[in-house]
Amino acid sequence: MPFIPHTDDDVREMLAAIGAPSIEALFDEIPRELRTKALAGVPEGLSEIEIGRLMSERARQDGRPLSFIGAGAYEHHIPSAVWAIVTRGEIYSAYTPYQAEASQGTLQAIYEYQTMMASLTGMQVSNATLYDGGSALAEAALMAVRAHRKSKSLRFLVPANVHPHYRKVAVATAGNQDLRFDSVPYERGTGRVDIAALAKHAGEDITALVIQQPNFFGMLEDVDALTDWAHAQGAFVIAVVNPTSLALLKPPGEWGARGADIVVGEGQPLGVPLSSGGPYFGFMTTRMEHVRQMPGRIVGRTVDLDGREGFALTLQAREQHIRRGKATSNICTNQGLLMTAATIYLSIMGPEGLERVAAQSAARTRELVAALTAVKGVRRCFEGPHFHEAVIALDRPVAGVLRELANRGILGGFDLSTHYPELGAALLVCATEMRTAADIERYAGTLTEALRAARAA
Amino acid sequence: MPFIPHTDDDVREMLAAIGAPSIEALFDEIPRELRTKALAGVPEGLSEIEIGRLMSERARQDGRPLSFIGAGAYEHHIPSAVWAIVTRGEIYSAYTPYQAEASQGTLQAIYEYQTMMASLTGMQVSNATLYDGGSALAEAALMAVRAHRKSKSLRFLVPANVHPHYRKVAVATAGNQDLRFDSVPYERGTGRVDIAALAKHAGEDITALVIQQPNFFGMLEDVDALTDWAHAQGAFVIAVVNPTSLALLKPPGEWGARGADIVVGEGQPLGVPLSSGGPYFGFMTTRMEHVRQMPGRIVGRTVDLDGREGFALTLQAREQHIRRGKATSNICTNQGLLMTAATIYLSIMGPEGLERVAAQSAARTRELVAALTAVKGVRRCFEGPHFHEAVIALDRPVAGVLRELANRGILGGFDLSTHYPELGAALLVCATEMRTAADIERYAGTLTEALRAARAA
Amino acid sequence: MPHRREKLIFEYSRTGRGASGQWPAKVAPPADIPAGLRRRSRPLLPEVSELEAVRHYTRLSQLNFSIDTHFYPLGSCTMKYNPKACNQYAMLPEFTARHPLGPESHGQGFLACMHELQEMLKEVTGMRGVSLTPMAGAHGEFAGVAMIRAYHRARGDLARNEIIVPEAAHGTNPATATMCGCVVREIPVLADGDVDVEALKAAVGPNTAGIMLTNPSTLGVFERRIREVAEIVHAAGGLLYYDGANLNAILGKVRPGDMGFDVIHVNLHKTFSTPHGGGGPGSGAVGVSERLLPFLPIPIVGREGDRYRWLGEQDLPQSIGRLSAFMGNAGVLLRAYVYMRMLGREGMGRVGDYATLNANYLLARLTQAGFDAAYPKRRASHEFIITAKRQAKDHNVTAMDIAKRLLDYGFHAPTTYFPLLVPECLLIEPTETESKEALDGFIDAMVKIRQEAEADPQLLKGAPHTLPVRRLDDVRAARQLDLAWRPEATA
Amino acid sequence: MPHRREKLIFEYSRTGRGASGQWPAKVAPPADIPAGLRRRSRPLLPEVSELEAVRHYTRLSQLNFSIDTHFYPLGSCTMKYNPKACNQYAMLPEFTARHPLGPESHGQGFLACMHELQEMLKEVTGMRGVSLTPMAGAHGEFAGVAMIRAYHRARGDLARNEIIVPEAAHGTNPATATMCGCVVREIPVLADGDVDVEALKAAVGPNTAGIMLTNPSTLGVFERRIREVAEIVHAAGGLLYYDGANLNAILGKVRPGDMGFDVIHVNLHKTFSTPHGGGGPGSGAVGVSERLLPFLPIPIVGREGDRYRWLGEQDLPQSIGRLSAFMGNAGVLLRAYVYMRMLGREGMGRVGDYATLNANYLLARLTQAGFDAAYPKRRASHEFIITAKRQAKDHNVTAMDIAKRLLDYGFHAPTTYFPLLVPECLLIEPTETESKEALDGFIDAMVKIRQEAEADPQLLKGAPHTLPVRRLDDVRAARQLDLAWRPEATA
Ligand SMILES: Cc1ncc(COP(=O)(O)O)c(C=O)c1O
Ligand SMILES: Cc1ncc(COP(=O)(O)O)c(C=O)c1O
Repeated sequence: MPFIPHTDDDVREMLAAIGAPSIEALFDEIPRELRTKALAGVPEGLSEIEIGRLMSERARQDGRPLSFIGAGAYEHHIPSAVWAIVTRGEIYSAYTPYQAEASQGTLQAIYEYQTMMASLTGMQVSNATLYDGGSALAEAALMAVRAHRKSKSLRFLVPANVHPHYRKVAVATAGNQDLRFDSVPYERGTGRVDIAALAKHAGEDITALVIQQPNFFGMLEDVDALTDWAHAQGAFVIAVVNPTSLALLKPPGEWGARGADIVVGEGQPLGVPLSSGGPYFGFMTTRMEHVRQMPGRIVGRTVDLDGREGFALTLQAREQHIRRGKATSNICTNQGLLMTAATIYLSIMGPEGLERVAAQSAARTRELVAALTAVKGVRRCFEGPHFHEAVIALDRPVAGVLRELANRGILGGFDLSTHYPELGAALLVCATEMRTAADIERYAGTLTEALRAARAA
Repeated sequence: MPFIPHTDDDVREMLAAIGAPSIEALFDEIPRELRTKALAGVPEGLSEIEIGRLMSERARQDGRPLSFIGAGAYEHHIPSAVWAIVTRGEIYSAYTPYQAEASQGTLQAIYEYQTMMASLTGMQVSNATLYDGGSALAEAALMAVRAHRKSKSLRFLVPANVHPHYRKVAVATAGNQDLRFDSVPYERGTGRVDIAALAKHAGEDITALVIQQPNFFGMLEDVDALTDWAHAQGAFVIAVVNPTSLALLKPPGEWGARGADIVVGEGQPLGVPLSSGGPYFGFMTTRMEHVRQMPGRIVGRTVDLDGREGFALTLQAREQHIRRGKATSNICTNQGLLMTAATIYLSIMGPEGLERVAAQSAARTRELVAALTAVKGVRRCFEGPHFHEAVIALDRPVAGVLRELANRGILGGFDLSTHYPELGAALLVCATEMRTAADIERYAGTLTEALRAARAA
Repeated sequence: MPHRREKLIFEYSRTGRGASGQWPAKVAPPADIPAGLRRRSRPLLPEVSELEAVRHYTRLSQLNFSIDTHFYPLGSCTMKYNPKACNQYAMLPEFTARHPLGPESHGQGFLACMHELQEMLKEVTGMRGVSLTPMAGAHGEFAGVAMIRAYHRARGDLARNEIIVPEAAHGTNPATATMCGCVVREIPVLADGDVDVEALKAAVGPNTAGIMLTNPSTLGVFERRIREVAEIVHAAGGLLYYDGANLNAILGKVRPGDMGFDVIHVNLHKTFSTPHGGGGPGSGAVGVSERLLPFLPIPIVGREGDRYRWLGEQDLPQSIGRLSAFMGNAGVLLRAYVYMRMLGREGMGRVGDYATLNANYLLARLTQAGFDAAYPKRRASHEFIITAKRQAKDHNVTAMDIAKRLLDYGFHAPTTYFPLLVPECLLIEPTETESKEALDGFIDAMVKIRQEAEADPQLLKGAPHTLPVRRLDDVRAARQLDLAWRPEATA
Repeated sequence: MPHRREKLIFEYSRTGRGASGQWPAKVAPPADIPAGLRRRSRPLLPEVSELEAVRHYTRLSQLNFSIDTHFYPLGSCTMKYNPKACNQYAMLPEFTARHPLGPESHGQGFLACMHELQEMLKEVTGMRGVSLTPMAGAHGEFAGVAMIRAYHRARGDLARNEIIVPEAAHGTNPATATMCGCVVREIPVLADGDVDVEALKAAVGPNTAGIMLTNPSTLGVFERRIREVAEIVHAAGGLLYYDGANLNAILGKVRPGDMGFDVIHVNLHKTFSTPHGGGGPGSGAVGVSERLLPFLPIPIVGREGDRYRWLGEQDLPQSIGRLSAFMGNAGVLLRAYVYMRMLGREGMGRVGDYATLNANYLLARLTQAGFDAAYPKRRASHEFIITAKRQAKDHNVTAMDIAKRLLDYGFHAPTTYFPLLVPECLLIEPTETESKEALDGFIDAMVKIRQEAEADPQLLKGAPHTLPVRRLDDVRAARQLDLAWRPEATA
């Protein structure tokens, strides 16, 4: 029996010890009429040989196209060492470090992670992950309500250039507690928050302003001005940031005069493969004064009976297993494995490596934009500083062009027409350090052909 | 600097401690005129990003054709657990267990391996691997000369149906000590050793008879008769066996009245990937009386200062680091990692699993032979019992047909015409448990087309 | 394990050191980024060689207990063997490289796996529709309660905002209800472990949105009056939520859908053996009955002929929406898919069978050895509770002391102090992948510990003695918060 | 690490148990195999679940010291960091699946790597041709001496069957010479570590086939009179063999070909960092000067235009032949290829630089701390020898006692009692991938051990104290041979 070690003798002896005539008898408290019949809809079991064959075939179907999609998930280099270590059984097959003494490896890694994330974002404390970037934003909003005692409105200002999926997750999640997320428009020329439109909210009770940096279009906001404006209104600032970008960009803790209040983001760029969207991890950092309102696990350094340094989960009174209905969140299982991957990634890359990744990605994207906008019928959408993404406009509907490119093994970017119909035929493109000059040339060449063919047709 | 941790400060402090002005100065004992100039022939260093891109491209070039080649290296299922464990740093990056107390993991695994291999081959003792199957045969011949004190001839009888590469390795290796390997023909009808031809050597001083079971053609020898004949002549028997086959076939320890004297073979089928030919491992087992003549490392169970059980290298007085010019072999580094893989493989497969692998491989090969010989212009070469390989004859030169098949993604087998021109257009084919009915059908279908096209051309 | 401290990664760091083979070529940061938006000082990331990082994290890993190294009977967590194949095949390069927003044309292989996974989950749970997007059990609970609310609202039944939970419920249940904007009503559990049906009857009413139940419950017993419970809640206009954390107990034996549940989540990291990863990732796929189908969270994978495609807002306009930026923990879902395909139809029932056999054997042997079962008259499900109340009274030895001492014997401790209503409780879940010898080893250790509790209670109070650290000071951890390393903080 | 015995895998075994998910479907063994050829009783293989196997071997692994977990200054073995990338890329599915006898049409990627590896090895060694087929250093030595013999024979120079080796030579050198049918002549080494050139002059003659030399030698010093040595041997009609085990010391600094060697092997598992794997696999690629080109072992990879192909007997009719069934340790070669490409031109010299810096630093600090260098007047190469002769005399503490005590401090021991000519020797090779702090930690431990040797020699005699076992009884192991488990043998 796959995965089950019992021999017939074992079963006999065990049933004898129990005093039951059969395994079947152990289910005698389940009402007979409820018992399941054959699970006809489940296929027969496969051996590892067979599943291996099937999965290799499925993988082959998906292929390995050349991708220029970003939009919240980024193809960065992952050192081989990262996954060689996190798939070690001691990491991969352990659970939440409830027994601290038997989990010092996991606990120390989390403490190291907290240190790195706090520093990267310029804040004081980090939790030990949330599910992903989108759910982290939702949790940040709920936390802001708890932490910001003076604001009673449950009202959040969320610029339209915050990742559209994140906005939806925030609504789907925090909307249940009547939090409201009001949209703030972006400037058509720069893709940045429209400060004039924002200014109209002056004087209102706003729980927090959300600022994504770089924003969904890859453009850089004037974070100092936005932060100071929000604080002047008595609103919190929730920063949504790309961790890679923080090697180059001012950390949220230094935005404006007082810095952001809560920082969240998607941790995927830090050593986590794209993998169709997950598992990734959401990170969250804040100032020490808000730590008791923070959701998720937190690890602290302490000492043992002999005075030796050690690590343990702490501030558990915030959590559901203690505080139940009054907990800061319902989160229990988080994204530990990915947190460990990110910690190893950051250790291997170090400050210099992360800086180079960020700078290279930015440089490649500039090359990409130059190459694409040199193609007839393509122009750039927004002016201004950006990080490693950019929006380009085509002279015909994006969907067909993307299909054409995909047929030639190129994933040309993210079609913005669903979320931003006002932009017309707009495409969000991205290049990281993984894209070479040849890749970019191939894209530009193929796009030229595709557009020419479309024009001819 | 990739892989080098030194900071400028480190270097300064270290040179100061040494009392040297520069790293360069540390090489001052090397005659100046010998110093290397730039290594123009070595390309510039690549980052892991770049080497990853290059290797993926190279791998893509080689593709993943559907293979029916065996001929000494076999594509068997390898449980994912095997390589997940052997690539753990503690196994992968340790060395020979010279410090037994700090290497109990490796040592115990070797002891377990020795136990499994001794039992599988029906012998009493095993060493801890030799390089591969071919070199193991060469070592067995050298060992036979030492162990068989009565024979002075240095003469070995080696049937022509022993793996041709093994025979070449034996000559290239042991020929230097004037060992002679005389060929014994095989029967044209069965592919087995020609007993009548062998009988002509009766009464000669023969150090050992080599018997491969199954032989290179996949056919099963009458090992009892051959062994008894050799022993009757006062010759040793060196068995060359496929370890998978031993789940079904009589172990060499039980051949004839007294059993084989030395058993060797290629361990690759036991959990080691094909990987273009290596790293594999050679195994060797023998009877206890010959253990002191055995080459290679051996682990024994013993006790520590507190009487606790533990494992250590033993009988090291046979080895080059003690006995130097008088050692049983020059072997030092062996194939430890693959030995560990095989030990885990055998633990996971167990007796039932190995038996099924052997039986399935045999069954698939029979289906393959049936399907191929149903193709016009194809017939079987030899009659009689076989294991998981068979020789088929085509009605036209093999090379061209194989090329045609390869163009369609099928590796049709091993062309015997170089080593056995007397067989004409003969092809050695193999199927293991990894080949499905659909694979076999695809091969037969493609072969039909290829032969038809060739006939038409 | 040696009592040797593994330094923090930061203590290995030296300015100018680094795994430079991992770095792309240096280029200047783009000139178009204004100075005011740039970072001024480097973040506190370690500067170490690749070897230092590898050695550090390899050594750290060795400080953990895990399924791959230890018996890990942590109740409610189903710490069963995670087959290596699941990881191997989920990490095929094509799968790890696939962008979540990649086109369906380059995702048919992945989408086929997801669709089949949805279908298999429907079948084993008896539900009509499944969404794979929730990223853990609690996230699935959230989706479920949100769907219950959406359902009532869609019917104009706006007053229904109470969620009933039995006092034995996992903390995530009430926390979820609150997070969903509901009010929590706890109802008691009877001495035999079943829900107090009379109290339930009293609790339901026009405000009842629904009830959240685990069955078998976190007390390790099957809720026998489940049909009655379902009728009461349904009759009152509420819906039933099934917390699938304990599905392992009844896999292939009885289906939540057949028990009358309207919505469920399944912890794929429990029943379907995806790795727990030192705290995650998990996956909390949700299943619903007919009437909740329109509300499922998106995206879902649909099938048209032999093509698969994403279903989104246009397809499910009443959906509670999006709970993750992309598609939940896709890589976890792939692992669960591989596992379910390997188990297959016949394997599902075996999971329930042997998980239950192991739990009942352990329970029988421990009670025979003098330990007190919390529910001595009941069958164990896949887990059961031992209470150390007597040991606490007689020898001042707590459940925690026993747990810590078990570590010395090479066993991970069971879950302690949960569920809260059983004093000094140890919730023990052996899982079906453990052998009788492993269980016997655990029993032997428990017997020795009981003897030690009598002979030398201080031994237990001081435990563990053989681990990298001895018992840690939790109070200090919470009082003197040290949550991030600072260069000054360590000598 | 706990003093807890990990059972033998056989002790976990139970009849009827098994990881059946790994098995193909059961079919009857083919009927055509006659009964007399069949196996009658099952082999002694364990019957365990997949979890039991995984847990057992994972636990066993944790009992090892390794580079990934410990500083491992094992002299002559170059235990440097094995980059994870090398394994990752050598194990791409296309590479692991490639059959050794697969056609060249489906091997151009692999063959390109092999050809470039040959070219790079030629360049860094200064040789004219390379064959990658030998599977370890000793195997490369064999190939080398066989080529030397073939060369003399091809010239009709049949009397040349003596191989000269310095007394400091590694055991494989004389063992190889014997294995090749040669007679070994040892020559002494002078007090300064250089070969005794006078003795060499006396030793050479018409029977001289060649000399085997390591440079730097196993004494950890560079053979300064290497040109003179080469001239003497060449003048006598012999050839020079370079044992490349110590190439790490001089990589990018000086090339064996330029020193006058005719044939060399390179331990790729040392200088080029392929894993040592608990005893292997290694790889002992051989390089030759012009005159030995025709004798290289086959196969070799040739290039024609932009196609690669195997070169075999037809191409090299004078080859010494085939030394492995296929192509040597191909997967190891791929790892070495990846490593060399990552190092690149500029990285080669860095290896020699920092390996030498680390060794000289360690030597300087240890001698400053009162340890005795075997060659105090000499520079260390990438390694050096400390002799504990004084400690042995004064405190009856041997090199072995020091080595075992180092284990307690968390350091793998240096090589002990090799080379044999230095009494109580410790051959210490830190490698370039270790940080100054790692070296300083080792120095601290050595200083403490020296103090312990004076204060409490018994502590050292009983060491190690903190490992899974204490000092093992080697004598018993050899006298009461227990080389395989038997069901009766363990209770
Ligand atoms: C009974 C029960 N319900 C819910 C959960 C929550 O699941 P998760 O941790 O995946 O969020 C758990 C997890 O431990 C549980 O045991
Ligand atoms: C100096 C020297 N020569 C030769 C060898 C033999 O190399 P291998 O072990 O790879 O056969 C070694 C290996 O330890 C060595 O140190």
